Amino acid sequence: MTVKLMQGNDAVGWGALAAGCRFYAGYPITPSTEVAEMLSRELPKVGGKFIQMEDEIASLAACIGASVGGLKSMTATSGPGFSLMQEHIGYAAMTEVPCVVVNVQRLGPSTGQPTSASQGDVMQARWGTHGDHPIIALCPTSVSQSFDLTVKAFNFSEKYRTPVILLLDEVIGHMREKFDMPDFDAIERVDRIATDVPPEWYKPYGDSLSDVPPMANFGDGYRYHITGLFHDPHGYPTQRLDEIDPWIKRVHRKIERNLHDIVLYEEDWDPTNKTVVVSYGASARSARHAVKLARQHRLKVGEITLLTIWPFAEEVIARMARTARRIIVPEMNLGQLALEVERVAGRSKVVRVNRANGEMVTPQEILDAIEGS
Amino acid sequence: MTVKLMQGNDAVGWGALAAGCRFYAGYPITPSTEVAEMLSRELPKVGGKFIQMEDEIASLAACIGASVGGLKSMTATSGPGFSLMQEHIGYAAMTEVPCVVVNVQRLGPSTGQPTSASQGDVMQARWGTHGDHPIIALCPTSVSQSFDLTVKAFNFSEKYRTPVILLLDEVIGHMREKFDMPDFDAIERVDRIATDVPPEWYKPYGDSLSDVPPMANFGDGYRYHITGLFHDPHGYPTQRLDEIDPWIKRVHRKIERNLHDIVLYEEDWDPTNKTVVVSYGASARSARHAVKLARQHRLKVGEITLLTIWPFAEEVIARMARTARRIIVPEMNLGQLALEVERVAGRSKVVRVNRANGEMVTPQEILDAIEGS
Amino acid sequence: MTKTIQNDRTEIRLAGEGGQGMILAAIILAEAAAIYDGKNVTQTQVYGPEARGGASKAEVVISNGQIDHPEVINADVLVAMSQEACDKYAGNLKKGGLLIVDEEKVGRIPSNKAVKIPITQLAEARTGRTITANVVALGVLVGLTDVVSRMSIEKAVLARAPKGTEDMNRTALLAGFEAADMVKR
Amino acid sequence: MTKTIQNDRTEIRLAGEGGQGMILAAIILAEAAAIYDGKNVTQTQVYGPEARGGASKAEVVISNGQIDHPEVINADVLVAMSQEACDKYAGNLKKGGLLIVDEEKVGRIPSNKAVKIPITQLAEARTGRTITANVVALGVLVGLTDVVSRMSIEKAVLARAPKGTEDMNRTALLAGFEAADMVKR
Amino acid sequence: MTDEQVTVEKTATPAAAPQAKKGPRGQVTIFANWCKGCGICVAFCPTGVFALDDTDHPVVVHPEKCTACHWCDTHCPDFAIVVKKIAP
Amino acid sequence: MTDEQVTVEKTATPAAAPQAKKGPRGQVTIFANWCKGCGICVAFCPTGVFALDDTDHPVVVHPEKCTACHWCDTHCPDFAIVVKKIAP
Amino acid sequence: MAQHEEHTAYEYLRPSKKFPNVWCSGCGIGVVMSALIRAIDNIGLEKDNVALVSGIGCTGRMPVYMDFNTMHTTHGRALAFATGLKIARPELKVITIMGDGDALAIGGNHFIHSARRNIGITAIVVNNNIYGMTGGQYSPTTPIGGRATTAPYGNIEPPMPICELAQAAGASYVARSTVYHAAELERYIEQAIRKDGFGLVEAVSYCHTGYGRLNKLGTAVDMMRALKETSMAQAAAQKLAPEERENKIVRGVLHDVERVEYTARYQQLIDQVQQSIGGR
Amino acid sequence: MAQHEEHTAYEYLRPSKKFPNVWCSGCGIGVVMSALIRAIDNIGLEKDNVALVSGIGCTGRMPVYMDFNTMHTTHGRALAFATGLKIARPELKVITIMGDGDALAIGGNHFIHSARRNIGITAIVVNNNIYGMTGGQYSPTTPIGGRATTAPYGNIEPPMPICELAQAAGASYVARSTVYHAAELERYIEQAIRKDGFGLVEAVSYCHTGYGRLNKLGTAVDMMRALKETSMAQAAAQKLAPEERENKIVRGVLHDVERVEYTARYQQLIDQVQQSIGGR
Ligand SMILES: Cc1ncc(C[n+]2csc(CCOP(=O)(O)OP(=O)(O)O)c2C)c(N)n1
Ligand SMILES: Cc1ncc(C[n+]2csc(CCOP(=O)(O)OP(=O)(O)O)c2C)c(N)n1
Ligand code: SF4
Ligand code: SF4
Ligand code: SF4
Ligand code: SF4
Ligand code: SF4
Ligand code: SF4
Ligand SMILES: [Mg+2]
Ligand SMILES: [Mg+2]
Repeated sequence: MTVKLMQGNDAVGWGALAAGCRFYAGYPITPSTEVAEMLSRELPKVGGKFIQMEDEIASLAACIGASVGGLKSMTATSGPGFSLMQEHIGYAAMTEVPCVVVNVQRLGPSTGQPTSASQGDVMQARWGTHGDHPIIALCPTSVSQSFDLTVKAFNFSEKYRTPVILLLDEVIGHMREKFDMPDFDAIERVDRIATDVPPEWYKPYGDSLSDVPPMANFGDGYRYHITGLFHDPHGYPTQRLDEIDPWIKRVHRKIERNLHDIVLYEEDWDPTNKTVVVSYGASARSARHAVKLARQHRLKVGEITLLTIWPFAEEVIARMARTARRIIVPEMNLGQLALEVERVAGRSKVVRVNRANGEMVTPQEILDAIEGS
Repeated sequence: MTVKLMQGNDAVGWGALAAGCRFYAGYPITPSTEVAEMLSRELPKVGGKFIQMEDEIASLAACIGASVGGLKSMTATSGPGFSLMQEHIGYAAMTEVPCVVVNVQRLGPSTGQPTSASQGDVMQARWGTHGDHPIIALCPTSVSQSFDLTVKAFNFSEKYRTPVILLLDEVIGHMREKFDMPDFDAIERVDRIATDVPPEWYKPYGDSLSDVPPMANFGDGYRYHITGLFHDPHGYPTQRLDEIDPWIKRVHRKIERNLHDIVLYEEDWDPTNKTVVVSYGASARSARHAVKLARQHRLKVGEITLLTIWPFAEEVIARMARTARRIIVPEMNLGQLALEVERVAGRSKVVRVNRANGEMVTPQEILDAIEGS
Repeated sequence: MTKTIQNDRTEIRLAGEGGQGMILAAIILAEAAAIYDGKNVTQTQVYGPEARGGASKAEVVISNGQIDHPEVINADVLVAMSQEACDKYAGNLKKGGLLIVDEEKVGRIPSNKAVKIPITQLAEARTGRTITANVVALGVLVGLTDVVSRMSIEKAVLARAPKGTEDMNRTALLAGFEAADMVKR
Repeated sequence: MTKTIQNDRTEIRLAGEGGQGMILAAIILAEAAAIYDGKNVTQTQVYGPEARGGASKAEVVISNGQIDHPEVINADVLVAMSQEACDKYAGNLKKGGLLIVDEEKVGRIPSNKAVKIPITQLAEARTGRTITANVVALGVLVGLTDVVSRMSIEKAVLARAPKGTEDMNRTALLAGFEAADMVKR
Repeated sequence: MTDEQVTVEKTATPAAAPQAKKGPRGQVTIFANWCKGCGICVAFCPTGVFALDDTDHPVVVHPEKCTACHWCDTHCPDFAIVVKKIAP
Repeated sequence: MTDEQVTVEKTATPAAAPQAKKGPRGQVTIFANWCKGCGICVAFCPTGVFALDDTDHPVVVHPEKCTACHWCDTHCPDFAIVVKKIAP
Repeated sequence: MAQHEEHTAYEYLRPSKKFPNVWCSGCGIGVVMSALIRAIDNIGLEKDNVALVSGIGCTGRMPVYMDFNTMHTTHGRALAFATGLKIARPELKVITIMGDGDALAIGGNHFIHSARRNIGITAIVVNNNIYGMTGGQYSPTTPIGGRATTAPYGNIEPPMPICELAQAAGASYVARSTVYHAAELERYIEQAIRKDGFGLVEAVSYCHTGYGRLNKLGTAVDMMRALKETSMAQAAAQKLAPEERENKIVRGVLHDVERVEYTARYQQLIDQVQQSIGGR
Repeated sequence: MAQHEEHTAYEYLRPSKKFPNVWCSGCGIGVVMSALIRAIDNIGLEKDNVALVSGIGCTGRMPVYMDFNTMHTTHGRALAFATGLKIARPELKVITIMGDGDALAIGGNHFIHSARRNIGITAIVVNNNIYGMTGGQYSPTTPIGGRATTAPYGNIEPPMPICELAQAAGASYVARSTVYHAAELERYIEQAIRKDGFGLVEAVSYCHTGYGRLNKLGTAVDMMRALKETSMAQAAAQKLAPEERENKIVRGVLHDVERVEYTARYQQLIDQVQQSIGGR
């Protein structure tokens, strides 16, 4: 029997193992610690490595280092640790080193309320580090989706040579649900594109058809240079605009060209729905509950659940906003993704339903907003 | 003769001294280092203290500690250091300890191009730390405004018990302009509201008419507790929703109620202007140049320069957007504040003019956008 | 008591002091429902400060259909193992919902329909250990409500019982069943 | 050369290798304009990697009115103290703009209107030190353009001269003036 | 930092010079376009093999004195000197 | 953590007990509602002044044996014991 | 609180609703708090002139109970905050209270730099060999072989020698004792507070809930007893062979020298600068 | 490059457009690079099996010139990146190259924890007593009284003893030499690389552009000469009185012990765990 009762955090750990994660470096922090505990136990069994570093800065650094060495790598943290990781998220984006950063969100700001739930780090996941950079952030709504999106996170990370952030919230991280462990061999696993040119020809940051240059691992005979400075196709520092501009364009393009692959969402609406609820993470659970209740009351309400938070699902929201009059955005924060929804909502009215006190938004609050039309 | 040729970074230092800054802790980083160098020389002359800490995390921590001890405090950094300071920006917001954080923006992400200019940390200034929190960020467009807004930053910080971010860019920080040093005694200087109740009655986080509770300094006979956890009016940790919710509301309200005081901008537009340029920092200089050229060409173009970046000047932009058809937003990034403009622009079209390669946006590029109508 | 299951969704809240094992009880109940009865289930809890503190409440939602909102909205069943827990959560009980209290620990009871059973005392008397009170409570709860089958809850309890304590835990569970049957009668 | 001042805005670029003191020259020129001539001025530069490297170019914009865009858009004047600098920036010179090159250092000159003066050589010859070349260049520039008055530039140079080097710097400046006057004639 | 770089070598072979001392001897080469003219080799060569030219760059003036002690090529911060031991 | 907190004190005065030993003596008070029943005082009191009651909380059973050594009140992690030296 | 007046501590506890404290029954952190209060009382410091600064952790919760100027900062950064406070207010006695993770893992850099600067701060590290607050992960002081929730097969990282590190970095005063030796601990804390420069006291404690349970070390009482049995005074320890000493907790004042304190040195700098500009 | 083949270094330099290097004329960093290359050549390591990891600073620019697997990370974090790389690839020789600020200011925590873990990384710290790259601010190793752009009245913070700190934290191998003593430096670096555990080499250098100019210490040649004059071998230093020793740079292998290396220990753990699950 493979059906188990499992916490979201554990499912993240199993998803990582299924995706081929073989390195974890982290620093404990509530409510993410179960991810570390689980992997400290399981990684050695598959020959993987687990280390607790001296802090979160070092944790993400070690992940990047290990990834350069060829191991799929992950760290997990929560708000305070996520703030500390920001410099290295930017480094990973700049150097295009795959890695997965899990942030199980707790109530902030600051130490806040460590055991309470929140979706307060949504904008931080996009903008927490300095400078313009592309990023992918995924956000599961259930235990089994925590597994699935962890696998996706690794796959996107390797496929696009980019850091990927997996944003859980404390509700999903600590919730237990039925989980049917899939056969790992049946799971689609994407590995980084290896290079097939001889070492002399290899350009770690060269142009490529896909905009994602192949990545060689240190120790595999391709000696090259990695730097957080702007660099040329060989990885060497450059101050030339004719090398900087193409880099900037390419790393943004590699994400933008692939929005169809990256932007995951679930939709259940049609153009007759004058009200549509847009949500993600634990709030999506409340939203669905509320939408079902509303439909029982014969209200025509649509629903979009964003699984990919960043890049923002502009296209579907804009499309929906052409017909919907009101867009309801429930969030466990003071209104973060709602800002993006407002940006692309055109003339539709955006109604925010917020809680930033550690509790879930209730279905009733969402229902009230739906009915308030 | 008090007229001098001065760099923006130096003007920040003088502004700090004029505002009453008596503590600086920092860690050197290009292109902000001149602020530290200047204050290491000048602070001891006025009995103030300067220290170089072991890193940026410690630097902001020391500033907060010194502010709790009663000294107006400042640190200055650039992108990588600003990323490292995020946890403590949240701590200062949570504990309502005044302090000023200067970020002289350089080209990112990551190490990027240390000596090149950028406005790439605009969104980070708002969203860089975890959890919802209020923040104020100011952005000067000239050397003398660097002085003025530094004074403002300290005044806002003390008046509203909040961290204030002063966002320069490398152009303004390193540019030299004519500067007429004002008489410090003539400068409006706001000090934190002292308490006048006896120590037994003092509530460091109590309600107050202004939403800003008086702040006692450690060592002045008011013994109280400061914590980054959610806290009750006495400063003691609490998990009670009926204490958490009012806190969240109050700290946001103290800013929102005072937008008229906090949101600074310069405007030069009228409802007949179908095109308006919205800009800030060094880009505002290019924008003004372009607008003058356009007006020479008899184009009717308006102009808004934001001096306060956060909170965002929603009100004026929305008002302007009711009449303007096109809003041009030049930025030295890939489009950050433009997102906010788009959010409130209603039906107006937002045209972004971006450079994220370390160079200024040129007047010609903006002019092209204006003419492209 | 199956009429408390509305919309095919049963909401159960187990509340007490840290150390009484209420989270574990909720997990076992959830496992009984999910693994042995094949239902859908969500199990959540509230922790004290950081991970170290004990939980004050744990929740289980059981359904044959999809469970959306994962937390208890209005409990169908509340098991209160302390006065504070009863005071705090009884008000949230659904109209007609079931309140089970540990008779010794809860003096003020806000409903005269509550089922009062000396759970901890029973645990002590039948197994010699008060720490089995959570399992006795599970017995009472399942005995009264059949939210999961008795066989499933037994399997779930035994699967979680540390080696050598299987008998003790089975005894505790049966004590709960018996107490429930007494009430029903 | 005042006709190069368009829109009441004169844009001057000083370019060379790190170590030639071009930033300092720009600062002195800016000070002459701002402090002694009472004009508005913006002075900017490009640094090498981090702060340590020398600058490759420094710019001064001078105007009686407000200066908006602070950098050179199309230079009215370019002083090129190295071949690389000349190659890189000459193209940006305004039509009819003034190009001043250090004759020894710049072999390939893209314009036959350029003013060629052996600036470094003059410095060496007149002051015995090549490091005064930047001041000689200032003398040439001001001598040819009058963007600031000769008195002002002299004051500005002397205010920046380390103690004991005032005479040497005045000599260098005068050498520049003279060279300019020779060209004008 | 241009793309093309012409390497200018100044090699001085002591063979041409009178051989005064015993022990190992060296052939010293300075690669002028890597040399930044710091003067370290000139200052520290124990036997005074180098002197500064008028652009303040080192030249080998006493090739015959080189003992192949390798001080200069291990200390040149710019890898601009090579000393080759000459079989006596 | 309720707002009101009734302090229950259990003081035992050794005066009532036979005085066997010399040296300083102590009056021991346990504040029951701060005491968490860790048993440290019981385990380490050198003269066996305490015993555990049936709720596993300490009680003073041999007040007369207290030598006012202050081990217990300096080691109680909850400030729940006060020992007062009694003038002999 | 009126009934409690005889206990030295009560005068220094906050007259609020915070008791009983958050710590597990029998946790040694309370013993350190008690020793700290007695040390402050022995010196006779004014409450207004004492500032306690902590990071995050079980130990970090200590200041909230005490009626001084108290600050509960971020994880690992207590000394950095304290540095700013001490510089702003050199007349305050600034005391930091940190866990082993707080002080030595995430906070290790501030630890060595505060020691190096010899700034007048007293640093108390409650070393329970584990991250207590987050539920028992291994810390930089967990012994090799010790089990933790993140070292399910036993820890393989050598422990950080807290005292030796502080001494190497430049602390003026370094001492180690245990919560079993509460009177000695009190004395060392008192000496450290009296010291002008940076003073470190390592208070060896235990976490029976986390480390103890995972390693089958028994109750708080058992772990308290173990501190008695496995520790020894420095003088005695020096007579042991190095291998024997390895497994012992060596108690004593390990380092005590006179060096100029940082804020005093900075005041000299200010005086000198002001004099020289006054004299222009 | 063809003309240059006689220099050992040329084989290891990148065949690219990077020369002359970015450093100021006469900077000692190049001397360290030269010594490092010879050390690697002496051991005969395959270039593919060597990884160089640096932070940010003038020193941090070193790896880009060398034809190994090279990584220029963030300021202060080289050892943390290197730790991940070494664990992922224990067979690589991982060498970190750091400035004094990089390794000891912002990077101090990773420094002591890498030493504590005794992970098989060679750490080379080029100590020029200043933040060179940013233009001469004081660093944690600037001498008391030394002037810097942020210490215009002279530095008042005592310098961090790099070697003593590494030793206290647990490094296996600790040595110090200077760029004047290039052959000795080469030998120590070679020994450190050969060592299984964490090996630290402090390479005392100078920054004439920053520190030298501000303190009127002359040219690179003058500062090179000063290293000769103010340093002495450990054996000789031990004969001096402690006060005399204070102002001397003591050269030598200061610490050299055998301890199990971290990644080897982790491999044991994996083997043990896999055996035990295989055996179920
Ligand atoms: C930046 C950051 N990282 C991690 C945490 C989570 N955290 C809280 S306390 C703690 C460790 C506590 O261990 P220690 O410092 O030894 O104190 P103890 O609880 O053992 O007294 C950790 C990792 C945090 N609050 N902030
Ligand atoms: C997070 C961060 N803070 C600050 C800097 C700026 N910075 C670059 S190099 C450097 C110090 C360099 O000193 P050191 O490490 O001693 O190396 P050196 O240049 O002297 O070789 C600093 C502070 C940075 N790049 N990143
Ligand atoms: S040491 Fe090298 S760089 Fe310096 S002068 Fe001699 S050859 Fe040139
Ligand atoms: S090898 Fe020795 S003797 Fe020969 S040139 Fe070099 S330093 Fe002088
Ligand atoms: S030591 Fe204190 S808390 Fe523990 S049992 Fe004794 S009185 Fe109670
Ligand atoms: S003071 Fe000493 S003898 Fe008296 S009760 Fe306490 S521990 Fe026992
Ligand atoms: S978890 Fe450990 S350290 Fe924390 S209070 Fe409990 S026993 Fe003490
Ligand atoms: S600034 Fe100093 S450390 Fe940097 S290259 Fe120049 S001399 Fe060397
Ligand atoms: Mg601990
Ligand atoms: Mg340095």
